[in-house]
Amino acid sequence: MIAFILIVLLLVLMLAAAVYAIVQKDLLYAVIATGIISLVLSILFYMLQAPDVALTEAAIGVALTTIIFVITIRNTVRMEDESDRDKNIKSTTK
Amino acid sequence: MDSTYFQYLDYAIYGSSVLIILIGLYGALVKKSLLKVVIGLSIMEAGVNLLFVALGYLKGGTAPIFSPKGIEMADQGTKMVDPVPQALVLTAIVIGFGVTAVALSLVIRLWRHHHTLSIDQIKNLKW
Amino acid sequence: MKKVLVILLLAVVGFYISETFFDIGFGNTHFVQNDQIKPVKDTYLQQTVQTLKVSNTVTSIVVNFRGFDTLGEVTVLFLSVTALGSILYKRRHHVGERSVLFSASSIVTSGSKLLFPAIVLLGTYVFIHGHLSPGGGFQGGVIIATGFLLMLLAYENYSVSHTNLAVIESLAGITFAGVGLLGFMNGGTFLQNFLPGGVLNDLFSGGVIPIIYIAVGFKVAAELTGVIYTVLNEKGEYNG
Amino acid sequence: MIPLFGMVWKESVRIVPGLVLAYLLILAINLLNYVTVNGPIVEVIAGWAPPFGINLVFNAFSGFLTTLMVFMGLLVWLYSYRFKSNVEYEPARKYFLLLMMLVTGSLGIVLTGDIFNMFVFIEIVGISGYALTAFYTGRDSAEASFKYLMMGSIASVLLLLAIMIIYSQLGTLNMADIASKIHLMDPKYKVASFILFVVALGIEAEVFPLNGWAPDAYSEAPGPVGAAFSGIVVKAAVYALIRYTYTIFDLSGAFDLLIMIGLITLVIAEVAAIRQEKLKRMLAYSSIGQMGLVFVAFGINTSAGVFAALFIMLNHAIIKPLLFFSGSYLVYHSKKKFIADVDGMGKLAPFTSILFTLGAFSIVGLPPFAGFWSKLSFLVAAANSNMILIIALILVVSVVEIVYYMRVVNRIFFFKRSSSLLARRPTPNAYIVMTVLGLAILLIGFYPDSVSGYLHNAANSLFDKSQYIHSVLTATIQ
Repeated sequence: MIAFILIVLLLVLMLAAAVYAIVQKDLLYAVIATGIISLVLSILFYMLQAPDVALTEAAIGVALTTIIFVITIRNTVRMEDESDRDKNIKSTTK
Repeated sequence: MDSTYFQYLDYAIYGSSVLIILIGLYGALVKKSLLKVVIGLSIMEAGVNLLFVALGYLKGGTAPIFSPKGIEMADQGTKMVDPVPQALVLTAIVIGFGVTAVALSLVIRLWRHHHTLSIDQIKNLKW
Repeated sequence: MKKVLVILLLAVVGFYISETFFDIGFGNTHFVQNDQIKPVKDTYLQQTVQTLKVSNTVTSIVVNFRGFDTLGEVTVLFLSVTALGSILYKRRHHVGERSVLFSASSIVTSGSKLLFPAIVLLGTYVFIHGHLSPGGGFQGGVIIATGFLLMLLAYENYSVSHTNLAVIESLAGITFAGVGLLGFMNGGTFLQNFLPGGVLNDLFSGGVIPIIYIAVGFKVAAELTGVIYTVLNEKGEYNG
Repeated sequence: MIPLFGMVWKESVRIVPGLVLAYLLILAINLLNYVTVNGPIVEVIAGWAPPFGINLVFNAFSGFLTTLMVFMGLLVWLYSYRFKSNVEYEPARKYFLLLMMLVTGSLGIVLTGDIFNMFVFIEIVGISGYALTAFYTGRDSAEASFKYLMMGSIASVLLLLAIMIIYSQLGTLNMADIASKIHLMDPKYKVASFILFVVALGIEAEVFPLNGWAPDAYSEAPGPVGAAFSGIVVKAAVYALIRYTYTIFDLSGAFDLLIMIGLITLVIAEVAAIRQEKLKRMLAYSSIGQMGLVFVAFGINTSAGVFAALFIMLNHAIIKPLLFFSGSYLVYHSKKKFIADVDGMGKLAPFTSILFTLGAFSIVGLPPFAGFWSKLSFLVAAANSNMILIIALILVVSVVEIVYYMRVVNRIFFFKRSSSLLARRPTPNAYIVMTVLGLAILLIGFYPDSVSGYLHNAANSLFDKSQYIHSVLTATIQ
């Protein structure tokens, strides 16, 4: 019962994070949301009795993918809507 | 786990992983920013991985690892979850990371040339 | 207009996929019930303990039963490092143009100095015990790569030698392929397990499986560090 | 095929890939002759008999394609050997490595007997393809590559879904094992996974609605890479699709689907080709059209149809690289690579122009050349199956093809030079490669019997489904 509720909560969290990642204009937040998806996914893998996959997803999805996304954003542009140039410049010259 | 709730669980897990795939596909096809496209692709891959692992799950099964006391393996083997999807997903995750890294490097390349990530301003990418 | 079309497409695809998958029972044996169907997983589970003497079935599948996939997968990672280098190649090499994510305080630097050996140790543990407990070459390698990532982020001048990475990576690759070729001994096949299995749940058990997984661990660690290092050293400056 | 993997990790310089490919070519030809006499070779990996381990299958059909691909790989290597000599060491090393991996992955797709293993090889081909497309530092190449990568990622997701459906029903991933049990599967799942396979592999094989990436990738990639795509990668993707249609699935509607896809692709691509202004894009669309023709021929579902399809594939693999190579020299100094830039090249670069013309004549199917025999066998196969409408349509499309190729040839020889562009002399290696391809066209044109034996064997082995299943499932560790 508790496990069931937990799984449903995790799934809801994951869906919310996915929608947020697509809708959010600030790419940095979107990337963090992608990382949250991976984190929830690795917990789900653990609950589905797949510890190996959980470990891989935690290491690759949460740490490495997020960090190379962040580096790319740092190297390029932060806002999805680029007409907002001022904000972009602020974010890159901080 | 209680079995009465269990029948809803398959709808929950399958449904949400299909939804995740669709959300990712939507992001990849509709969004204007190249980085958003890549994010959409990686979300899509996450959904597929969840679907595949959920497929191999067995009710009340244990992880496919034999504990030190597991001598009665024939008995244990029937109760374990299916290890094959797990092995395949392991491969798929690593491959997905490789593709994502290449995609991001292409994004950096395009940024160098155009100084923008908007698909509208990169003429050849419209279709 | 485009959005409407895409949503329509998504609705069709989503309906189709979910319609197919909802009929496949979750948490049950979903295979077609017929005498002719003998799912390969049953054999995998049996043989893992009886012949290979490996506790972790996922490891035995990844390294032995489907070892060729793993070879391909490691090749994919290697290829993506090469692809990164080729795509981001520039004529002039700018040294010291590392993009700095944040200027690290002394707490961060000394903290990561402390954490780095622990992370590497954890990674090593994970891939040496890959055949006994969850984890293995990929996971251990990734964990080690995150250790290097931490150092790269904390210290602006910390650098990894590309040559060393290449050497480690090639050596690990040659070990993998070499052990695979040794399987031809005694009239065997590529990647065949030619060492005796040993005792279940011993550290030294499972024949060649731990050896291959350790090689995979080194290779993955070197490759992922290479990926991070290449991306980190790219400044997205505008040149035409 | 195993030596291939051992060689790849070493820090290979320019010469090593060529030696490996030459060795593989000799090996492949020997094995092909061996197979015609002794039946298929099944190579078991990891010491587990087929349903459990992964296996490689080398029969007359896959062996024929393997030989073709290795041959093309060797020619592409020879062509680009000097081509990259003015480039620095580091990118040159990466270029050859990626090219080798492209060939390796394609060979893997053709030889493997396991559906997930095929997925891994498709990803290998994909990543090296993205990197090779973006090899030039120009901006258009990166765009083309990104487009390709997007399509490729979606394809790989769909492919995983299809593999998932099959595994969830039959509990196995081995092709022969699946083929022997497919009749037990619910038709609903069969159709679902087959459609997913067709869409996913159709993206790689440039089938009509999914080929948005192809013209860009062809025209932006370095010349030899375009040739490698059309000669090697597309062949591998078509092979995979055909293997699924003929061996694994037993759906009767699948062949009609192939004909439909092929016809739509053919018509759309040829109509698009006639409107192109850039030479390489025109060649790319023509390549897509040829693939459509191949699909129609496979869809006829008779031994003669398969024979014709394989013949078209063989000719396409020989002629299209010749057109790409010579075409890229004809427009070498032009900035925009327009077709109009080839005006009067016949006087400046006679050798290249003649070879281009040879390729053009051959691909539209003029009598003394190779293309004639493949088109003839295709028409005969269609006529035997009473597909009159298809014959009429193919003839109309051929006329379209003749129009746009003759337009270019006409410009080469009979137009006055409008621009002051100079012709570029091909390097000696390029001369060798183009001459070899030209001779191959003439050889097949005058002695079609020299290859038809292999083609017949390949076609028969594709139809002999039970032999495939039997030889794989009874394979033992030698």
